[in-house]
Amino acid sequence: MLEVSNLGVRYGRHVALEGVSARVSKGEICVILGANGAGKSSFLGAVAGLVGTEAGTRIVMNGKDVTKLDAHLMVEEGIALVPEGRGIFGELTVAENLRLGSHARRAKPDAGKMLDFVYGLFPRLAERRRQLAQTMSGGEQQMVAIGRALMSKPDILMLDEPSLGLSPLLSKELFKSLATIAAEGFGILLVEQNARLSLKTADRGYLIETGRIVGEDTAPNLLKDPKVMSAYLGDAAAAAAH
Amino acid sequence: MLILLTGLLLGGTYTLIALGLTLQYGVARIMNLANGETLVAACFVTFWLYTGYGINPLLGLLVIGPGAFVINWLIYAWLMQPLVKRARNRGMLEVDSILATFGLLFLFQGLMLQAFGGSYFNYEFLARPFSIMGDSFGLNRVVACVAAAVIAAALYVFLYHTDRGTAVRAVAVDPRAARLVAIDVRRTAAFAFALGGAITACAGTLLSTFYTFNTSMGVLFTMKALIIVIMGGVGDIRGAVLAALVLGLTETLVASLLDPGLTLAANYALFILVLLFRPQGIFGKRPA
Amino acid sequence: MNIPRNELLAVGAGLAGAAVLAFLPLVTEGFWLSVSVNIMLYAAICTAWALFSGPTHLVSLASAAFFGVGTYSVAIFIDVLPFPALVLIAVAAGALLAILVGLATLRLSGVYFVIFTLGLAELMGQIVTWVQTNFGGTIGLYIFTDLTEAHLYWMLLALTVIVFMTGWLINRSRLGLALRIIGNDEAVARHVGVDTARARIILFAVSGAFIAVAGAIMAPRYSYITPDAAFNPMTSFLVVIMALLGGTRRLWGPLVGVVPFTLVMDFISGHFPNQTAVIVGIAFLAIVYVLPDGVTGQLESLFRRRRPTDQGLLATTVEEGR
Amino acid sequence: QDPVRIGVSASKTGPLAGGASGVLWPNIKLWAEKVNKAGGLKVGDQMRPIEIVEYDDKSSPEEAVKNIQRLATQDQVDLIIPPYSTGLNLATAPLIAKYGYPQIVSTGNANDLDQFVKRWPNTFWLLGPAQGIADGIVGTLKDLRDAGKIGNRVAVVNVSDAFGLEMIKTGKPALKQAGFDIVYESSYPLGNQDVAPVIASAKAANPDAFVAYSYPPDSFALTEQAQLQKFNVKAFFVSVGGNLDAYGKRLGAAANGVLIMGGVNASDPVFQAYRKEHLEVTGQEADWWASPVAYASLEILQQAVEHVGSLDKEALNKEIQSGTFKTVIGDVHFDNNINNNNWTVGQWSDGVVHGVRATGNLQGAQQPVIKPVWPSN
Amino acid sequence: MSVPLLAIDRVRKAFGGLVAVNDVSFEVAQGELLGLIGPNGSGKTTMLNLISGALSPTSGNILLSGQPIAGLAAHKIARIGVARTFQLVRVLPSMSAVENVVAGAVFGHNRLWGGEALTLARELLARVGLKGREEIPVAAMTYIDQKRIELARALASNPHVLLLDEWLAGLNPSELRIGMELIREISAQGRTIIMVEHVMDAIRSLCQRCVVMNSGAKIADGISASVLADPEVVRAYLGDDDDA
Ligand SMILES: Nc1ncnc2c1ncn2[C@@H]1O[C@H](COP(=O)(O)OP(=O)(O)OP(=O)(O)O)[C@@H](O)[C@H]1O
Ligand SMILES: Nc1ncnc2c1ncn2[C@@H]1O[C@H](COP(=O)(O)OP(=O)(O)OP(=O)(O)O)[C@@H](O)[C@H]1O
Ligand SMILES: CC(C)C[C@H](N)C(=O)O
Ligand SMILES: [Mg+2]
Ligand SMILES: [Mg+2]
Repeated sequence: MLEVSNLGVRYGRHVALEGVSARVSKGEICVILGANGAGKSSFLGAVAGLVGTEAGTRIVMNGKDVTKLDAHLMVEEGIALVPEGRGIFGELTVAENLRLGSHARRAKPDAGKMLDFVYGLFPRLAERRRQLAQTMSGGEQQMVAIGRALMSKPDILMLDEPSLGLSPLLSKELFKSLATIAAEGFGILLVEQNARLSLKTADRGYLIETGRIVGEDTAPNLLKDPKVMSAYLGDAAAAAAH
Repeated sequence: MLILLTGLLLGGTYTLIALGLTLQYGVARIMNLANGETLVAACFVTFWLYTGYGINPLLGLLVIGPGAFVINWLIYAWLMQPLVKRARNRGMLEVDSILATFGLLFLFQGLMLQAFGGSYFNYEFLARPFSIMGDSFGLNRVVACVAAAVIAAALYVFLYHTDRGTAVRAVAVDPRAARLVAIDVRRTAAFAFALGGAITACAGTLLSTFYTFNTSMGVLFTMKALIIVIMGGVGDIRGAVLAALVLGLTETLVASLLDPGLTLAANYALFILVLLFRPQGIFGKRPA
Repeated sequence: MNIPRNELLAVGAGLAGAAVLAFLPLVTEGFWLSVSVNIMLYAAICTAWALFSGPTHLVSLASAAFFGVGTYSVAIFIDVLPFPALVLIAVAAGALLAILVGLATLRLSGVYFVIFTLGLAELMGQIVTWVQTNFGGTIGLYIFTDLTEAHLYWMLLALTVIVFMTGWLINRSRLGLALRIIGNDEAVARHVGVDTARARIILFAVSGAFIAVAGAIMAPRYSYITPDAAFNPMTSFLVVIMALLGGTRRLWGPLVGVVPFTLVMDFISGHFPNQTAVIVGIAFLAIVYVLPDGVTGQLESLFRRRRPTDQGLLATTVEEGR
Repeated sequence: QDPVRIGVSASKTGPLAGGASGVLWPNIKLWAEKVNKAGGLKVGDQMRPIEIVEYDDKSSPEEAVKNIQRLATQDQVDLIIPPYSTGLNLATAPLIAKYGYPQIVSTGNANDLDQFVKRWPNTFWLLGPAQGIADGIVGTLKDLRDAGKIGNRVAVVNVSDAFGLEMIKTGKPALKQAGFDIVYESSYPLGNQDVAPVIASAKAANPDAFVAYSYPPDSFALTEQAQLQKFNVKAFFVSVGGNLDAYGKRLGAAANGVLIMGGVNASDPVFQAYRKEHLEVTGQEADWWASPVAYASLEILQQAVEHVGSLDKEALNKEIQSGTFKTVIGDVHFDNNINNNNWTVGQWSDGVVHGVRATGNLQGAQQPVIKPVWPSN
Repeated sequence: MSVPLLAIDRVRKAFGGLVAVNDVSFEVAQGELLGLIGPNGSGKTTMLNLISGALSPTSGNILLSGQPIAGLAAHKIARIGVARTFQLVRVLPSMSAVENVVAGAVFGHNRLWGGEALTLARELLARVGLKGREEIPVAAMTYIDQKRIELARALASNPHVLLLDEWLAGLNPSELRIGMELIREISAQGRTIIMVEHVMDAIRSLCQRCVVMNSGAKIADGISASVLADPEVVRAYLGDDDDA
């Protein structure tokens, strides 16, 4: 559904991504793993149209070339992003944030249904409809951000570290719901530090290192891969528990 | 009662002066120092239409409003957009827009000076007594006040109860995030700026029915508008209206009961009180 | 004291420059001296303004109020006290006004301060008027002195030098660091232990006092002081515009805004007296678009040399500038 | 032919621009055109064209001072026409004096002019001291009262800027001294056009006469409010603004009987011709007080040059001090640099202002009448 | 037990009708590393805001070494010796790394100046792993590096109590290991720390003791292992299955 080839991003003289190719299909959960500064967020930003890309980049969505489209048009094409740092509208209420999620034309017809779905996923948001988003707790804000992205009824949902700041319980539930969402036919592209949890949920994964893709495999394979184990799973619990 | 109504009428006038800037500064983030010049320009155009072609100022609104909308759209697209694009943060945009609209201020003033000279202008329109509860008021002021109420209400409904309006507010809050929910930020900001300009121009038309104006008077209106906009909480229609009404009422109260020479001091006292008790503006939201 | 060599050089160069400028009245008089007085006036005010507004990012529109307070300090007491004493009164009055305004508004943040200062000049004007109407004799006050343009010029030059020195010292002090932190993130500033309100008020008072002195020095040029001339709100706007044009990140930023601005404005009003406003408007827009970072930014990128960031800030032991 | 260069620095922008563009600039234009059409300014036995060098002082003293410097030292003009308004005239006086030019002030006045003139003997004050103008209305009211036409109760307001305050400063004591009862008194800020409360309070005090030391925007606003609130007094006086032709046009029949500051001898053919010419050349109507005075200041300058026969500033100053000049406002002679023959009150009547009171020996004053009630519309 | 370094005594904070912190009491001993955990929106950040002076409590007392600090201005509390990091990093974007840290050294509890402050800042930057990057403007640094800066800035003031709000969030496992090691070191040097965290690995391995909040109230307080096994904590916070 989403196909990216030869994507390049540079900030001034600094090359953040080079020759990156990846794809996500319908109903699939795909995770991108990489150390900090590897370029994961830049990748999502570039696909979402927020970050300018280099010549040669090609982004195809549902068979249509969308390489040079502006961010707001990308949403219409079915690509939604939950950015790093959430990017919610702090001075608007929770309900308004969600309503804005369905601002895209493609989302309007099913806005009501999606709203119920989101409130079902995060009951806390339903309780706090009228609260200003910026006064919500860190985790609650994350729910607003994810909920808002879902509201645009995307074909591909991209999430940049969605479990950041969520309680263990909620993280688990989030990943469960991601699986549900994918099962409904959405494609999901995920950047996540919690490699273990995400690989358990995902179908496939990419490894990214200093701006280039260095590996790609199915999630179960990656979970077994010793290199991945040491670099991204780290087995922190084992290492840290004396 | 007389004082109350007079104050309300004045508040209505102030509402008119401030609403446009609320949109331009609150939403499009352009602190438009040329706001008052837009207003005065509309006064002149109204004058010219009325005295030259006999076009009733109220009908004139139908020309001036849309005309100002288009002109302000172009101003935004040509002059402000490049600044928005190159601004790395809101502070930079604020500085740039202050500088650029300061240039605009001179430009507009200069053009008006060429066209109309520096003298005072006014004309007579609806300068009839209109009696409310036994006291008589200028019909022109009453009309302006009603128009202010209508415009403010319409604007409120638009901003808070339509999707398009919510999008406008979203852009005000976070232009970057707005792009992520399929909002065309450029168009929306241009729209807000243009709408603000149109409202300011309509304000000018209405004000010209009872104010004497000249080319140099824009700054006075800009200052008044800025005070109201900020007192009400930047970008907040309800706040701006309330601030305008409160200002109108206190000024009238003080002028009637104390001394017209103290209106400004009263304004300030009020301003400080508001700040002490609601540091975020009357309706402004507390920062996180 | 251990001051980096390049800063010492800059200070030396600045003082030498000022010394050279001091000879100007001997070379020219009349028009160019008048222009120079205006430039020097705005150089002093804009730099003083930027002392406060630069690091705090709070746009103060109170310059006219301070200026007027200084002017009136002179106008009221000119017949009873010698001029230097009047300057001291101006210092006190300016600082006092700044502290009062600061106490009322600087604890709060942002735009409210801007707007408060916006009307301050008008408020002061009205209060002066009101007091004079109700209690005083005349509204206009005559000021007769024997000070010539050259005297005004020298005093303003000295004032500018003092403002610069003060700015330099503040930058190297705790106060300067505190202000930079506040300018970056006020919440962080509070949480690392900066008394944000106090730091701002002190700085605002310093800045206000300087501007008041400028007003005091200019008073003799008016001959006849009225509130609307002394508290002319345009002064505030011009100050902001010139300073922003130059850029406020460097101490010398406002200066490089003032000089070209004044000269260009002057050229335009001299050559196109009837189209001044239109041409100034266009010229101004052009400048904004051609010089995106202000004149300073432009100069900096012209002469960009890699050097470690702002070491001067800390390499000193000026104690407790608070 | 080598032109005579004449410098002007006055307001084209800023708060004073409204006044200057109505009164000063058009007359400079009119005068220059007229002189040049007649072959130029007679300097000795030469007829030299005149060339106007003009600058905008932006209503600011700094700018005004700089402009004067520029005129004197860069442009080296032969003569200077001083700025508009009391404040700027006083601020530029020391400088104009330094270069020796005569400064014939047509749009400014102040109290304590004697002291000022002693210091700068090259300044000439066509409007006389503020006192004369401020007290004019008091005399008119006194006459009306003594004739039994109005009562003793007066409401007086003023705009609180230099002008209004200078006026009230002598006007109020004069009213008191004349035995009037000041039943309402207040001042309002410059630029304030929302004067409904002022009129309402004045009305509540039930006066016989209303006196406003006002400026154009508020003169209009006060009148409109008085009309709206049916504030009917037997004498209604406004100051600067009431003299504008636009005032009469705007109010139509309602203007009848309104008293204004200043005035003219409307039946004087010289004035009538001047008015006609003013409209033809500048496309704008002369007002009923200050325009002819401004024009007169230029005529005086012209005649002084002709009398002296050169552009020698010293000689010109002497000549203006002692000579007598024929102008559109009649023969002018300065007493101690101050002109003491001034119209101080005029009254509207069918679209025309007639002077009803003057200082000194001006001829042609008409009897003031009491104001009819505002026509209802 | 001797006088606790920090004592929270029936502290309450209400936002309008919403009680974000509901009469919570607990104590922290000198040198302790306390974990403060709980579901999203349970009031943890609010608790830290109350201690650091960003908010003042609706009621209740907070004592630092017996001295009441509740309701004091944030800068005063900072000087008395409380330093913090923010849940969403807040650096001073236009300043370099070292200047960011110097800010803490100059104005906090430490109040150093000049060379001393600079030396300390460089030392701390090295300690959080930013050696050699002292002069880089922090705006150009990644999220994690900015978190390091924040930690160094907090440490620079030499606080009695260090408050960390999800400082470990967003780190990948290898970074997490480094981060945890860093906190352990700091704690081992005797610094008293309260850390809010959702990363259970970190809580388990670093904190002896935990306080658990839910809907503003304290629901558990004690040895980490037993608190984390508490069925209510599991139900409200951890979720049933084993893996975290
Ligand atoms: N706006 C920017 N300007 C300059 N450099 C940038 C910018 N944004 C990112 N970079 C640089 O590009 C590289 C990739 O950044 P990116 O944010 O994509 O990494 P990431 O993989 O998402 O890291 P993290 O795990 O820290 O979120 C980094 O070296 C970063 O410093
Ligand atoms: N200024 C405020 N106005 C209204 N409600 C607020 C405000 N600040 C916080 N809250 C509410 O108080 C509750 C506690 O918030 P807090 O930020 O302390 O949670 P938290 O425990 O830190 O959660 P998280 O783990 O998600 O960061 C939340 O429900 C939040 O929405
Ligand atoms: C009498 C008026 C013409 C005076 C002038 N307007 C001034 O400012 O003083
Ligand atoms: Mg990232
Ligand atoms: Mg939190």
